[in-house]
Amino acid sequence: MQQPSTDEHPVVQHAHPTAGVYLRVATILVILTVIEVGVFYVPAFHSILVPALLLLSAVKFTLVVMFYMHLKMDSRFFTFLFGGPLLLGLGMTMGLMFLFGAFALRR
Amino acid sequence: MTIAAATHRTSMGLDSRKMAFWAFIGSECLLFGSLISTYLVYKGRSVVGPYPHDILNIPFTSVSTFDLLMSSLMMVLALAAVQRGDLKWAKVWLVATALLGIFFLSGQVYEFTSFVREGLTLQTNLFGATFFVLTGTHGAHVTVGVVWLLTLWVRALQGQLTAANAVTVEICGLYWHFVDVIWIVIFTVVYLIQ
Amino acid sequence: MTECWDSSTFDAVSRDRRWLLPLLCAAGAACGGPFPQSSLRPRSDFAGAIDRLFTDIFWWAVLVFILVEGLLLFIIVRYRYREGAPTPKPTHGHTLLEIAWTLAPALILVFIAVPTMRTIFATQTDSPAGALRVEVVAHQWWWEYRYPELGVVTANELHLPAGRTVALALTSADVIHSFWAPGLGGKRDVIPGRTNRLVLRPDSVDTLLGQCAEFCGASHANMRLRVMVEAEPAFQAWVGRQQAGAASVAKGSLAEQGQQAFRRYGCVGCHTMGTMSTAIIGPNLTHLGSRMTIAGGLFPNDSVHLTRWIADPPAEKPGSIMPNMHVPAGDLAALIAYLRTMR
Amino acid sequence: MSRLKRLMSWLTTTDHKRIGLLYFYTAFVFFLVGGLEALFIRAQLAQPDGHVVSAETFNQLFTMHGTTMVFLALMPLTASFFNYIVPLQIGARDVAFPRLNAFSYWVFVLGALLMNASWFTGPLFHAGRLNVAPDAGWFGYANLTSRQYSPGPNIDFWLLGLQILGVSSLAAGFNFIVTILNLRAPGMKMMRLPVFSWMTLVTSFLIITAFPVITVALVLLMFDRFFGTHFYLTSAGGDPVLWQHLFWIFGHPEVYILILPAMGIVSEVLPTFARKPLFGYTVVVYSGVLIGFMGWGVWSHHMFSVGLGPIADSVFSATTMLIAVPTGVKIFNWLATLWGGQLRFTTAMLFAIGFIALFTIGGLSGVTHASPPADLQQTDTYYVVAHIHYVLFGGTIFGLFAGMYYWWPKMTGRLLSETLGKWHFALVFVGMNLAFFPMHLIGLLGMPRRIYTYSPDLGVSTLNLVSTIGAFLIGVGVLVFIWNVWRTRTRGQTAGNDPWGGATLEWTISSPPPVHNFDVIPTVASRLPRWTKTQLKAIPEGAKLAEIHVPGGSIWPLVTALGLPVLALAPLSHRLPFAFVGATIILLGIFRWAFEPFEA
Ligand code: HEA
Ligand code: HEA
Ligand code: HEC
Ligand code: CUA
Ligand SMILES: [Cu+2]
Repeated sequence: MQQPSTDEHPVVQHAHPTAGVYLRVATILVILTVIEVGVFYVPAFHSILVPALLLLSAVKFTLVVMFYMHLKMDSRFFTFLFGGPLLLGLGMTMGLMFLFGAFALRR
Repeated sequence: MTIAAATHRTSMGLDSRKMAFWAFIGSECLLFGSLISTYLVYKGRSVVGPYPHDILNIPFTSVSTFDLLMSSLMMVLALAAVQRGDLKWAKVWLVATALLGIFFLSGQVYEFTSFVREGLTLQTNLFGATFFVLTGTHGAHVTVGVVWLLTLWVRALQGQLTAANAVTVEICGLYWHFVDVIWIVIFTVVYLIQ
Repeated sequence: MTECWDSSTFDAVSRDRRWLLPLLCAAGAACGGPFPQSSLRPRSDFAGAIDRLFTDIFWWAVLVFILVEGLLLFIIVRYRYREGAPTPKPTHGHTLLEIAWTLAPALILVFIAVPTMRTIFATQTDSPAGALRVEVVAHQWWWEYRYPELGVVTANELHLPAGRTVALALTSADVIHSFWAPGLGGKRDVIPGRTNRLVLRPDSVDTLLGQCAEFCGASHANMRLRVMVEAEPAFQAWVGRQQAGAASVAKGSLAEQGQQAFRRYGCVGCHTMGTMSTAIIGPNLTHLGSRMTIAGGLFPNDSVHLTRWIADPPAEKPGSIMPNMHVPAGDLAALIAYLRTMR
Repeated sequence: MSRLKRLMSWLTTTDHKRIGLLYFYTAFVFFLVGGLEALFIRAQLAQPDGHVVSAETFNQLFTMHGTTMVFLALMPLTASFFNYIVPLQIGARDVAFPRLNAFSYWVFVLGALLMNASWFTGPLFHAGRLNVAPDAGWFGYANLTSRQYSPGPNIDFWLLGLQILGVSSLAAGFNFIVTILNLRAPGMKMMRLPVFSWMTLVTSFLIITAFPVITVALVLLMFDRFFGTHFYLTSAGGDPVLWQHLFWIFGHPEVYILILPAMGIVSEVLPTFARKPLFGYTVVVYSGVLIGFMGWGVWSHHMFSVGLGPIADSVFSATTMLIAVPTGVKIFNWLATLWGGQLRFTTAMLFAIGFIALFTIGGLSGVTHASPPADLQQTDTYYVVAHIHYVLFGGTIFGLFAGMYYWWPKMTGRLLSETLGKWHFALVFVGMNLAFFPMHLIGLLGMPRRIYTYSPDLGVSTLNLVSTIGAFLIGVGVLVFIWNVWRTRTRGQTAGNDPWGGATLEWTISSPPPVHNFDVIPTVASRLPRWTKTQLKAIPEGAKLAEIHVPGGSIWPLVTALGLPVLALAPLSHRLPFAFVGATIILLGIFRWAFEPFEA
């Protein structure tokens, strides 16, 4: 956690990106989605389907969170408030999948 | 560059409502995390069909996904407009966001009913149960978002949305984008990775 | 105090557990008897491994306990408020101390963790070839034991040969239960849809008590079990008796009337009985007479208790799946006579 | 004020202090209810083959005892201190969202009442008996909770009640996170925050992350019971063990939700009565944070007998044992705080010291649980029951009693009697050890938990009798406390601002504090503002005090909260209209709330 500051502070609004940035992000998101669906349909990709899709959706996820939800410009503390539980949730999912034998590590 | 808003002073210089809302979103991460975990843990354990590859309609859902992405774009544009004090465009973007949300929901209603017609219900198998509860919870969130957006839109029509209370729109936006982000995950995990 | 302890009591608490005796006495619990369900009386390799591990951990815990509570008592006495004493020096911390009391417990935990891991892997092995296989099926609220290689099916009383490794395969017919005979070792949950395993070797001839340890509904408290660990010949003899067909009933006897009643009242709908019926809702009654107890080890297997049981099972055992069949007294007597001949 | 007006002022209050008191009294009543249930349990078990209650009633008693103590007594009791004390400690006028705070309280009361209604509503369900309370244990393992094996309304009450209570806890969690982070007085850096407030913060984080998981677990159960799904049923490939994982992913953080606030209280009380600052403040705070974080990675230690395989057993065993390290660090820092002090044995201090002594025992039995092979003999026996009561009663309840004696004068303006207090302590301390220590032996000698009857053959009859006597002794001790509280209303010594010479901000203001808490928000220059020379900045002479806004009350939190139990009536009674009525109430409440002019 970032060390929160000492004194009272006026509430500040961090500047938000311009409409141009928003549009560019939207374009990238759409392209990525098209790629995702494309990867799904092209048989050549089937061996790397899962990692590729996970990577693509992680990128989309990050883009929306960083730009549309302004985490990139907003207080780092919000990143902690969101990222902390997100990581806990991710850990929980991995743990459960392991326990239910999804990674076939279990004897 | 920062714009000082003339509201309350707080210890961290952050708006309390916004902070609470980020904490709420953090909490929601675990709600959806648990639902997605359940889906994944039960994947491939259904003893009778229909199975995901029998029934999921990728082209259709891709359109829904595109629709939600566009609604997120409308949402940020709405926020930008409110922050500029541009009430006219704020109204347009807000109602556009809500309409795209409604469109998504209609898509989901159509999807659910066609699945039921093809023999996939909550009770059919584990796939049905996990699928409907996960996407249904997401749909419920979208519904709440639509109501919220329409409320803001009415406020805008009444001329009550100003740059000073833009944070109310911003928080609604956070919610809306979060719901979108969850859909990004669901689209990948449920629809594309079968 | 001392007269409470006869030698069997003393024996019941295992050798390296003698230190518990004064504790038990002090707690006023002395006269309780020989603790037939004690987890401190290992009777198998599995239970022995657990016992040794627990003893180790116990002494580490005693050490920490004495340290902390001793320190606390010392401080309470030494630093109690005294009239006119100066205000204490404010101390805010001490880095070296902090490191010390982080590392010391961590070290103790290593001494606990290493034997723990060893025991985990040693006690969760695959069953060796030649092990006696027994399938344990838990029901609300009784135990079914099947010996697939021997063709034996019995209930509530598990017979095992001493000195031979057994592999228990545990499943449930309804809700989650937990198989626990402390003398044999730790418990293992019995879960519908899963097959759990316990591999162990009983090491002495004894009768051990146990019971279901996972809450499983109204009569969870009444889901008891018994393990008869017998010498190999005795075990073989028991197997021989179980493998024999159902006893025949003499023509015109009360038992024969009972046999007809058994069919008439629909008992055959739930119970296996020789070749007469193969239903599996309730315990196999073919050799009921050879068992010491009935109804999940709850009652001794005698005419009195059998009569009460069949007259009104739910009254004897809350929630019992076996309903009250409203058998009139005459038929009841016949049924008992019949069941008593089924040895 | 007319009586009606006075009632309305309580129903609409948004003052954190009044809400704190409401929480306290309500939760204490539920503590008595839970205690009474425990006494019935003990009466039944006083001798083998007991006949005080029936098997069915016994199963309801221990289920409701555990559920009540955890969710309706201990959590809301800690919440009462969060409410009353935290804003005072951090120098705030109220919590960040006063109406949300009122909402949390009302949701809690209504959820609690709904769940306890099950004791009397059997006839409404044609159950053939009066009591249809939940009866599958406080962690309600599937598939015993399925419609097939629990056809009655018992489990419905449990799952709907818990679902509602979750809403209350979550709302409070968000509120206190923001309050503590954002409403601190000037100069109150995070590392100057009193430890109790720190632990409140950590607890709140645990709440907002752990509760969603049980929410989902309960939703799935709800679908299984009401809509015929098979999440926890083997018949369609589902697995009842999934419930266990989801429950304990929540359940283990939950036990730290219960202990961390008590640890915070102890960290306030010990320094005050030792006349020494807390030893190793930073370390104590960070180990609290670490305990909260590590609590997320240990859940399967409740499932060692499930048969998860040696790898999972080993991993969860190791993570569990690790938690003993930061916990030990706390214990040793408390001891070092006392070392070299001038210990004044007030009742609050006695309970805090009792906490150290008893919690250590509970922690050590926890470590014996953490070793999977050893735990196979202990799990689901009275040995576990001993563990949980040493940590929950010896730990949390002792910490809470310490807090009550410590802050009672602040909350009511009057000091509780020290003489009665010492009686209370002595009775509870002796009773608690008599009641719970023998349980270690009872368990090791082979008595499982959750059994309504046991055979005299087990040889644990005498030990059980001793335990029962101890339980009733605790009861006498609690009665002494009640008497103490009662007589203090009128006969208690008045407290003044600061009866103990405490170091933190709450002792700078009058007892009980004025509605707005602080005439001037203090500027803090030290971790122990009242003990250091560079104290609070004095109020400049003749400074013009800024106008203080005191928010008015609001009825809408109560109205919104009311919608939830009404909504729950729909599945409970299988009557859909309740759902519409409930939803309408909630929507109405939210909209009125959102558009109500309100000054926070
Ligand atoms: C206040 C609540 C609370 C707390 C704080 C704890 C703390 C701990 N608990 Fe406990 N626990 C419960 C409440 C709590 N527990 C409940 C309610 C259940 C039962 C639920 C049910 O089944 O109904 C349970 C059950 C439970 C189990 C499952 C038992 C079973 O069902 O078989 C286990 C297993 O590992 C466990 C372990 C621990 C450990 C290792 C700690 C540790 O955090 C303890 C750490 C503390 C110390 C160790 C003492 C101080 C340390 C020192 C002085 C340093 C030196 C020490 C050493 C080197 C050892 N607990
Ligand atoms: C959370 C805290 C907590 C607290 C404080 C307690 C307090 C007590 N608990 Fe319990 N207990 C649990 C949590 C707690 N418990 C849990 C989680 C379980 C597991 C449940 C399960 O298995 O599902 C459990 C289980 C449990 C069992 C095991 C039941 C079983 O497995 O069958 C027993 C048995 O003795 C017991 C006893 C007691 C006793 C004697 C007290 C005493 O300390 C109580 C003291 C309080 C009083 C005595 C109140 C005083 C009241 C009066 C004097 C009367 C008041 C009058 C009116 C109301 C008008 N508890
Ligand atoms: C609906 C099924 C059902 C019917 C019909 C039924 N039983 Fe049972 N019976 C059971 C079950 C289940 C048990 C195990 C109960 C328990 O221990 O909880 C049982 C147990 C018993 C036992 C004790 C066996 C043991 O080893 O513990 C006897 C004896 C018995 N039944 C006899 C009868 C007779 C005689 C009849 C007919 C008059 C009968 N049963 C009819 C289901 C049934
Ligand atoms: Cu079977 Cu408890
Ligand atoms: Cu735990």
